[in-house]
Amino acid sequence: MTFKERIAKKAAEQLVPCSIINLGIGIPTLVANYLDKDAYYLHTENGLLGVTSVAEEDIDPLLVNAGKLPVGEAAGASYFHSADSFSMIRGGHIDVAILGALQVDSKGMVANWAIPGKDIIGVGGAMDLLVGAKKIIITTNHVAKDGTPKFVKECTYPVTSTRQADILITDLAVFHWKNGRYELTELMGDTSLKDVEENTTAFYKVSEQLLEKRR
Amino acid sequence: MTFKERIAKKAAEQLVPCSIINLGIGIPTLVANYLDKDAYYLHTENGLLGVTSVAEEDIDPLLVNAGKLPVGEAAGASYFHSADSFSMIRGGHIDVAILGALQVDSKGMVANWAIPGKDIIGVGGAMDLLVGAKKIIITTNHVAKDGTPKFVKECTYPVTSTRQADILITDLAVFHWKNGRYELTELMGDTSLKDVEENTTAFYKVSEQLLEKRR
Amino acid sequence: MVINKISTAEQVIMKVQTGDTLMVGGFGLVGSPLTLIDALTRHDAGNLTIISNNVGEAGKGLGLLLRQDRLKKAVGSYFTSNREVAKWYNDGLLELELLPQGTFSEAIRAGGAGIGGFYTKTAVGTDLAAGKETKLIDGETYVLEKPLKANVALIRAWKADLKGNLIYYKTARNFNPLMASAADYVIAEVDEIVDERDLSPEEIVTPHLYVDAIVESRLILTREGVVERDI
Amino acid sequence: MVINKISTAEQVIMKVQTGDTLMVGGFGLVGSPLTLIDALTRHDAGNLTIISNNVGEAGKGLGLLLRQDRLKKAVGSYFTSNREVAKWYNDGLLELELLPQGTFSEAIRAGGAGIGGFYTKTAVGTDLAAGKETKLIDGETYVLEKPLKANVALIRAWKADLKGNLIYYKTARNFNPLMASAADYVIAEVDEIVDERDLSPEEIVTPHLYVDAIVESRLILTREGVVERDI
Repeated sequence: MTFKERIAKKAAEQLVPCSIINLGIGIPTLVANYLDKDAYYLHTENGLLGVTSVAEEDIDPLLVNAGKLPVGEAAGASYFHSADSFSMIRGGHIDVAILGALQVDSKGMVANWAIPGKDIIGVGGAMDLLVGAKKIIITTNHVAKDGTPKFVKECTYPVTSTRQADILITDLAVFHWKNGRYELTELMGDTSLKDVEENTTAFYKVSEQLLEKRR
Repeated sequence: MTFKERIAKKAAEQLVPCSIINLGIGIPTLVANYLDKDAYYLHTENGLLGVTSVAEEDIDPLLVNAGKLPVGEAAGASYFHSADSFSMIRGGHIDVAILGALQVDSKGMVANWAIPGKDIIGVGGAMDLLVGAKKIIITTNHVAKDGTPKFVKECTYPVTSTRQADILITDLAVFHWKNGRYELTELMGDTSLKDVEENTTAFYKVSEQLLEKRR
Repeated sequence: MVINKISTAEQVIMKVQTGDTLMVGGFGLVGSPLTLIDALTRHDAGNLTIISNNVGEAGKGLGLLLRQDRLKKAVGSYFTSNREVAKWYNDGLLELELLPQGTFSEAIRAGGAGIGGFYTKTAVGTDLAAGKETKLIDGETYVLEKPLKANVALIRAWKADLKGNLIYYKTARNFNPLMASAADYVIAEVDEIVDERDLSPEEIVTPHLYVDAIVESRLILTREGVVERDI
Repeated sequence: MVINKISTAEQVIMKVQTGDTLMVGGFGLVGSPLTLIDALTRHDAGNLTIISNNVGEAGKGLGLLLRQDRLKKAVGSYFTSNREVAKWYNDGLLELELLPQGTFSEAIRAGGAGIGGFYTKTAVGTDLAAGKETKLIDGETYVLEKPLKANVALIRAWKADLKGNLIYYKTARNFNPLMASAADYVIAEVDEIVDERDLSPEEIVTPHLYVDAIVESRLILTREGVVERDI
């Protein structure tokens, strides 16, 4: 299992059966592989509730997800136009959105649409999802490709919303937003608390349960 | 032909083929009888484009117009929910609305939803239609049941909108809104200009063409 | 794991609590959830605010709840269709909030779509805009209207699958799909419960994520009026 | 008298004038009116403002018009899908207006529905709300967004009847039904023109009153990319 798959699997474990879920591009897309297809309903903002995987030979070029990748149509699926689709999102009818991020900070802010100094020419549904979904799970590498922390004290990249992400899952650890701060609740694989500490500039608390377990 | 039928027929003459038309309750409903069914598209705000008449034996209790009267479904008809229906109205997609009125005044204002002193408990789609339809035709008796003028100097009943009615058709005459005032363009049946004058307190101009004809 | 949202009217109507705001579908009795309303007449929740185009007709549909003195307030566009509403209103026993029908529809949609408010030209300069905020946009005056939301929506559809996907029948669609989106708990009564393969994904009007419970209709509107059918 | 809105791409594209604002459907190339865009590349209207989620892809769909330097401005949510857009923008040859995708969709709907503006929480506190009016509604901050409208809409549907009733195919629906409502003149390209009795009144997504002209698709998106088909 790659680290991306481990993150995706961990994200899948956070989900309650019968939930309506929107998966972002990248690691979030992998989450579908760890879900019981009949027990979860996947929404894609370009206009489909009931996304499922598709066999190579059944690919339909006019049936894609928000990442413009070919997908299949689950039993009981429905299509709708973009305003209806975003009404579902903005109106609070999506239970969970699982998204990637460039940065997440101590205050729970997420930056995942623009990099300073680069052209800001795309946002897609990121802002609507972050504002509208009932629960936000962020899945990401703990550090950027150049080794700098992505879980930071305060976002230096433009934020996507003023709403906190509920859960942050990285290749090193799982954090839950609780009482106004993130709590580290679980370490991934053989990661140590020290590993997390050295790769994080954000403020977070280690959960009592986890400390208890480690004693 | 009753006077109501004459008014309805006159209203039908104002319509351009292929128009999208919304008919109010009362005299407006009769207008449908004078239209080529294949050349006009009737919209009803409760959610149908393609209203047609229905034979007694084909009545479906779940297929009604805005007056809650049974109607039929024309070829090429479509159903939609109320928000979509009023998007058509408010968004300017209805070519003509033909409505009744309690009063119309010199400034083109229409009062057709409430009577002072009586309970104001219903408005329906009247305000939306008056604001949104591209053209408004008012069909009404020239005077109220008690003989008092309905085409008045200034509405004493609450107005329905601040938008002028384009055409006013009564059992006595036809008036067109032009350059900020109503112009009497046609007399109904053997009505005289004097008949109109005596039953009207509104200001209006008699059209040059009509005066010419009468000379 | 297969989801199944089917319930009975008697059981699911218990979701309605005293003091709740309810949305109730239908244009008059057309598309009105008659079975659910009937169950509500035998449930004890009172002091209800009803968001519905009409309060049924005299002694029919929501008109039954009015006679039971269960309504605190009604929000709609055409109460004239029940001649008893004016009496309750004048006696100070019922509050009314009258909205133009298009504004009423749009406000329900806004409630479901997470829209905080919208500007419409409808009602500008009339008594129904009195006291409401206005704004000049591109040279035209608009009035600000607020979204409508509810605790429970009682709606009526034609067919449902077990997940809660819905389609509607002719002009019985009206406010039902809008209300399905704007309440915390949505109960749909339907004529028929079908296999999900019988509903085409392109023609579903209300996707299942909006629907919490499904009840089979016992009371239906026919040419002979409201009748009970065997289910 | 029977109405017939069928036309050819070459003929009907003449409706587009220099300086016009155009809405163009599609999510990337999915549901994009490729035949009409192709006709537009051979028509001389320039200085266009394009309201479309993307500017196609590099050298494909609307990307062709970009290369022809026919675009003054683009309004959309995700220009990233055409890597050439950034270059034109940085060279000062193309103006961009970026909106969150939900706000973009809703603004087009508002344009078609006669809504003067709406309040959304999306983008509040972000760079995309900079300079926009905000309002505190029931304790939450919302940003005011304006409707989008166009002179001409180029959309893509699956089937049409002669009157212009439209249905769509899978995720090729996207922005098309919204744009059909928000332009002065609406041209729909379709795969198939059918008898009106073949479209169920319950499943029509775009009623004919929104559509001014119908063109049969010559360029279609297949697994092998955009291909020309015989019509």
